[in-house]
Amino acid sequence: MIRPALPYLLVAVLAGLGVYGILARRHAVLVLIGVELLLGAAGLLLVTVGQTTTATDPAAATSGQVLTLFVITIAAAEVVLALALILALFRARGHVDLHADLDPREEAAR
Amino acid sequence: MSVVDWPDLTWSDLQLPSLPALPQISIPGLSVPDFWGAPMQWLVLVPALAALAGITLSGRSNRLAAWIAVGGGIVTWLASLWQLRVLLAVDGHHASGSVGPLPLGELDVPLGLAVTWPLALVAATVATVALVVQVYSRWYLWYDPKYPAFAATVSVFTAAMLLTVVADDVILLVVGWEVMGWCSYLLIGHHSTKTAARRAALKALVVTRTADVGFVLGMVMLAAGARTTSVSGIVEHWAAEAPTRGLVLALVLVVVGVAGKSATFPFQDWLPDAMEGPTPASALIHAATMVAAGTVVLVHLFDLLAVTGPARVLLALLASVTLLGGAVMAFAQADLKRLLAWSTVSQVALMLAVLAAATPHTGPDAAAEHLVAHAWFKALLFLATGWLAVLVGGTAMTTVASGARRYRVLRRRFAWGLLALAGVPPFVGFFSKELILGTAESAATGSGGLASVVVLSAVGASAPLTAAYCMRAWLVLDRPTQIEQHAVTYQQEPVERIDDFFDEPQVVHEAEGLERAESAISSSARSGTTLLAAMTLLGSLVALLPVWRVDVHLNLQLLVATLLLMVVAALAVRLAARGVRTRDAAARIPARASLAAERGLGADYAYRLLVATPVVALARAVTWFDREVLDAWVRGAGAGSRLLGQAGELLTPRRATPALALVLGGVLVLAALGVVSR
Amino acid sequence: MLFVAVGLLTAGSGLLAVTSRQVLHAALWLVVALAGLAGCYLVLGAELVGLVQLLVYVGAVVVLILFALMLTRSGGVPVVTGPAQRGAAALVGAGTTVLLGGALLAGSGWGAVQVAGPTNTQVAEGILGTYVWPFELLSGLLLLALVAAVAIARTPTGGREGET
Amino acid sequence: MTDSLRTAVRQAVDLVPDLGTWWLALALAPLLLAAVTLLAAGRWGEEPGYRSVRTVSVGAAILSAVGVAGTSLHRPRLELPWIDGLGVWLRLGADGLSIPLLLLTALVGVVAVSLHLHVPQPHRPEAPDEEGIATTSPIPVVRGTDVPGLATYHACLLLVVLGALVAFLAGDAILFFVGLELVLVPMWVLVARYGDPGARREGAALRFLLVTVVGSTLMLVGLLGVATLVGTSDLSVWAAQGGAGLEPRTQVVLAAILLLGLGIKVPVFPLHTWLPWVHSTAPTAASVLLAAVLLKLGTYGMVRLVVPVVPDGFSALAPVLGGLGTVGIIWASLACLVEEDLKRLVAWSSVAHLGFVVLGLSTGTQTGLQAALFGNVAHGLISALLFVVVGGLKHRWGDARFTVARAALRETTPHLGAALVLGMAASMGLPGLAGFWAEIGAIYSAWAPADDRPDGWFRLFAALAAVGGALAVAYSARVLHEVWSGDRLEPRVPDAVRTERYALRTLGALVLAVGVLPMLLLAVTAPVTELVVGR
Repeated sequence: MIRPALPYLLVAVLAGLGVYGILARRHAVLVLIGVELLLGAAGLLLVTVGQTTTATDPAAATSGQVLTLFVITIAAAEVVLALALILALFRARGHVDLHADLDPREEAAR
Repeated sequence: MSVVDWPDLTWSDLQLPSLPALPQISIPGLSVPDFWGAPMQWLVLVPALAALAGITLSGRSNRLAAWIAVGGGIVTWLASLWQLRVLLAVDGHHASGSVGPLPLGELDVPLGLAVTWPLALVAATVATVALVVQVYSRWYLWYDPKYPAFAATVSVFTAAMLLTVVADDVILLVVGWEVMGWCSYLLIGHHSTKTAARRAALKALVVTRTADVGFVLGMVMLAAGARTTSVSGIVEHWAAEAPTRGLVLALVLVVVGVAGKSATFPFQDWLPDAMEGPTPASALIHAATMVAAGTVVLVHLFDLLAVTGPARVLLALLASVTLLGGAVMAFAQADLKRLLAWSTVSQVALMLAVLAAATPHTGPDAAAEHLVAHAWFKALLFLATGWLAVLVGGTAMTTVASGARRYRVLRRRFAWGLLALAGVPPFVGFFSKELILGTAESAATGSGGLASVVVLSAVGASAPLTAAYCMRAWLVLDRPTQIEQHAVTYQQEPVERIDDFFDEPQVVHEAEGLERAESAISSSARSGTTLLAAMTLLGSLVALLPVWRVDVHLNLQLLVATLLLMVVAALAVRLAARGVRTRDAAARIPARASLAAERGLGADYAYRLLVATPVVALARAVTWFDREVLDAWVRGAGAGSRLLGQAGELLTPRRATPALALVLGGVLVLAALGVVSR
Repeated sequence: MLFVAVGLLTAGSGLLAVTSRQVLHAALWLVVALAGLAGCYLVLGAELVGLVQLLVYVGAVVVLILFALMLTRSGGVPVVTGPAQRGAAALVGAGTTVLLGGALLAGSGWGAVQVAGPTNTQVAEGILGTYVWPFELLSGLLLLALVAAVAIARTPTGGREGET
Repeated sequence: MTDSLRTAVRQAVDLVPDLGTWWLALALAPLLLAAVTLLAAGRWGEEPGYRSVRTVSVGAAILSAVGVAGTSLHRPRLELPWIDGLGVWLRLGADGLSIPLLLLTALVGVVAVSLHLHVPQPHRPEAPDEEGIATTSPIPVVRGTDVPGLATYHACLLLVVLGALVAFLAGDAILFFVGLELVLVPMWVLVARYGDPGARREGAALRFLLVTVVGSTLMLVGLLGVATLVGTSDLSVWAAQGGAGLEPRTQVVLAAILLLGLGIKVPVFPLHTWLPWVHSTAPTAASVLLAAVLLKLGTYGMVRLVVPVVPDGFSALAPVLGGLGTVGIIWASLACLVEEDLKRLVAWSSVAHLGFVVLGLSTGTQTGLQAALFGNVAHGLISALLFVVVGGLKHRWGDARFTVARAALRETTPHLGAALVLGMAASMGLPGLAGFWAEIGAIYSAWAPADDRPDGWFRLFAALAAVGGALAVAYSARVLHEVWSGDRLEPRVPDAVRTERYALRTLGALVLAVGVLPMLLLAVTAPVTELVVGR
């Protein structure tokens, strides 16, 4: 027996923290940490729903866990790509500050 | 108390005895297939197809174009004869369909055709004149690279006129009417490299089409009242009740349109300018088509016109003014073609005048008969003038002086034409004009009212004027030449025929002798004019055919008085011409007056001042307003969206994190909205 | 209860992960948060997911992040944005929490239910049965991501290192 | 005489196999495929030569025309669920209302695609004192050449035709809208990229896009309004309900929105100012399509989406609409009298002709509707003909203004001259040519409008429209006077090339055929007008 309200609350909190992290950080990798938290929240939501559902259909019953696995996998792929991009960005610019102006060339032309 | 006891005479007394009923020729076992249709269909279809074929097939070959055009003319002519034959068999009224009824909703558009005797005779005349003109223009425009277009246009013109004649549907009337206007534009502007011809063509089209606004509206009103476009249906509908304001307005508008096309005052000025066209075109426009179309249309609608007082009075006034004014103007012209043009203005007004004067009792046939008569002699005069112009190199009065003496072959043609125009017995003009006089007189003494009285006086006054300008033209044309004055006798050698229709004409220069030059016309064109000359005399028989539905009492006093007046006028002209070198009586007219007459009394200036200039000024105002005011909202929208864009750009953060915050905040707000509103 | 404890741990370490001024600390707190999440999964009875979470996230992803952090020195640029931006971020974050939590709680209610998750066998059957095509597709995706990452992160040819 | 012909025609028609909905596929698929191929081909390495591009696109247009002909003959209907959530179905089918326009679109599509694209020459500044042009002035090239971006150009043309066909075939309001929008962007590309560089083409293109998008937006609002009120976007249901269950006031509002949106596209009088600009800039083929097809979408939309759907609202607004149409006739004809640019002049005359169409529509009678539908097709043919001529002339002269030194068409280029004469004659409403029946029908129906229309106003409109007819003669004669006739022989320009001649002959023959035998068209539309008005 478990109260699903508790994991739901955790989901909400994690999502909020993730959003805060994405918005409040300047360092690109730290922004990525916020993203990870958001994804975690999503996974938790899926698992919770999957574990508390009363559906008997095997496809529906397993979907919570299976989809979470998928999310984790996709998240891994995403992190790999994102980090590669950040590295490339760092090479090109010398910093990974997201609070910098959007496009230096555009600024210069202005 | 009269001095002489004039016998009482009616028109039907003069007419030829009716033919005994023809034996019915029945050809057993040979039923005419439906495919052949009615002759009136062919009357319209054949020239139209000939035009189409002439344009598409002939290419650059004048010869082929001529074959097609003349062939079409011949078939049309045969169809018109066939029509007469059919009419004889069916006793005077023959109806048929055309392309079939149009599915135009509430409006019934049968697009029918119908002919009666007067109209069939008009059709036959038109077909004949058109054929002669085709043959003649083949010779006249032999070297013209634009001849195929010209011949095709003449064919279309013929088709349109014949359509107007045989139409039993106001839509078809409008169709024929407008197509004629367009064809006249093309024909008058045929020599399009000449500025004057271009201007004349433009003027003819715009002036007549302006008047046609009235025509179209009038026809639409008539059709709208009757809910059908069939002429018989319209007449039936409107004649059933007393003339209403709607009918009066409609007919007044139709009369305005007719006045435009028939070159009646105040639209008269386009016709003399139209002399810029090639002479065959002039002959066609003046004799049998265009200007005569107004008469035909009013004959169609006569049953309505006769009961509509205001329209009749308007028509009578316009026609009377034009009748007299045209005759006076004709007298003052210094150019033979322009003289003939003004005489056309006058003579067409005569037809319209008698329509205005006629009552249901007398019937409209006098107008149709004069139309037929006028077609013969005016075509003859124009073609002869064109011939003469080729020989002497112009149509100015000084140029054509003695023309009929130098070229004997033209002498009889001019003489007969002018005699018929003046209305001298026994030429065809005499009978038609007598009938007009009789009709006007009968109507004036009968129930014709004001219109008939006006017309009667105008017709009476016009007879001596007509005689005067005919006499003047003849005196100039028939002036003895220098050679004759010296050598008194004139050696006439037998005329040599040196060419034929489809061979190239040999241009015989004057150096080879004037006598031989007269044959420098194709024999077919020459026989065409011969036919027309013969018809000025034989046409009298047509005028006396018992098919004309006239119930006219002839007043012999009036007749004799008119003839006397004509003789007096002719003698006066003769006297006035004495002592003038060119024997031109018009030389007695003060120079300023004759100059003004040649310029049409400033009508052109008036058109420009009253219509063209204000319209163009209005048009300029419209374009200015359009550009500066109406277009403003489009430009305003452009400027406004640009401003909005700039504002949006200012509001957009230039850094990633705040922008992302905005986006996520927006998503959040949207999601909140979604959750709350659920 | 067990979940409350694990959850509090997760939430707290998550908070520290997004607020810590030290770059490295943030990453380490993330490890704790993700591990806590794995614990949540275990508590909820999804053992397989919890283990995968530990394996992939705590084991692989965080290591990657740490590497990236080391490779991209912040170079004196402050890690955290200004107070205004942080305030806005907090607002949006809080809003997310409230909205999401409110919606989820309103949907589920406060009552307790029986955890009736599928067995691991069932999950395996689901992956290799019903979801086999997405699963295969995912493997392709992973491969593609790997190759793409290598291609992106590689030093551009003719770049600075090639010259030396 | 006609009966035997009719049976012969019927027997010939029976020989055509009935392919069912495949006809629809044949009408639409070649255009789509060819457009995609052409768009891709330009980006796939080397650009294809003009021969292959033209072959592909003309072939696709002809195939599609065959498909359209088959569709018109057998009238297949296609119904597939498309967007289930919105209740939008993919309904395609042709009826008497759309068949003439479909055929027109297919034909004009073939004509437009087969015309050569010429490199627009940079604007030639005119020195007013150089009246006598040297005899050595260059003779412009009028044959096909390799032009940069030719494949894209043809793809855009095909897409415009495709969009128009979809709109005419659509049996669903949303699908109609999609077709309508599909036309806009390629047309914008055509004007902006291939237009006359001397005429500020970006400005004209933006003007076009801006204005027509405003119109589209209004129309979409109106369409969604009707769809929500009626509960479906099926046009046949809309027409069958005939506004039953809609408040008169709602109907008026909906009709106003729809008419405003469609009025911009037609264009109706105060909203017309974009048209001359766009026409004076667009390349010839785009002008042809714009005049012959795009403007028709507006009037077709009125007949399809307004007249039967919100009849009460339409009849309330009809006097205003008719009045605007009439003012448009007079206004545009007057503008034609002083317009200096030949292409703009023809565009103005389009406004006048569509004024007649709108006037006929607004009368609410079958006669008026018949005349309007007839006028739609007639104007399509005539304006296509005129724009082929005028566009060719513009390229030859380097400028379409009357101030440019030019030879008289009649003397030097008789083919173009004859086509111009035919077009202008038809434009002035000469009987025997297509324009006449629309004009006389509109005037008649305005004189005798439906019972619920204000008589007096409509009679005034009829009189003014008749005056407008006379003005049309004046400006047409002016054009012929200035351009066609004259004695000038220099500078020499080449006469119509083969494709132009074919196009002009086809269009000219149709103008004549429809003018002489108007029942060809009227018989097709008659059943529909009875349905629309006769209730």
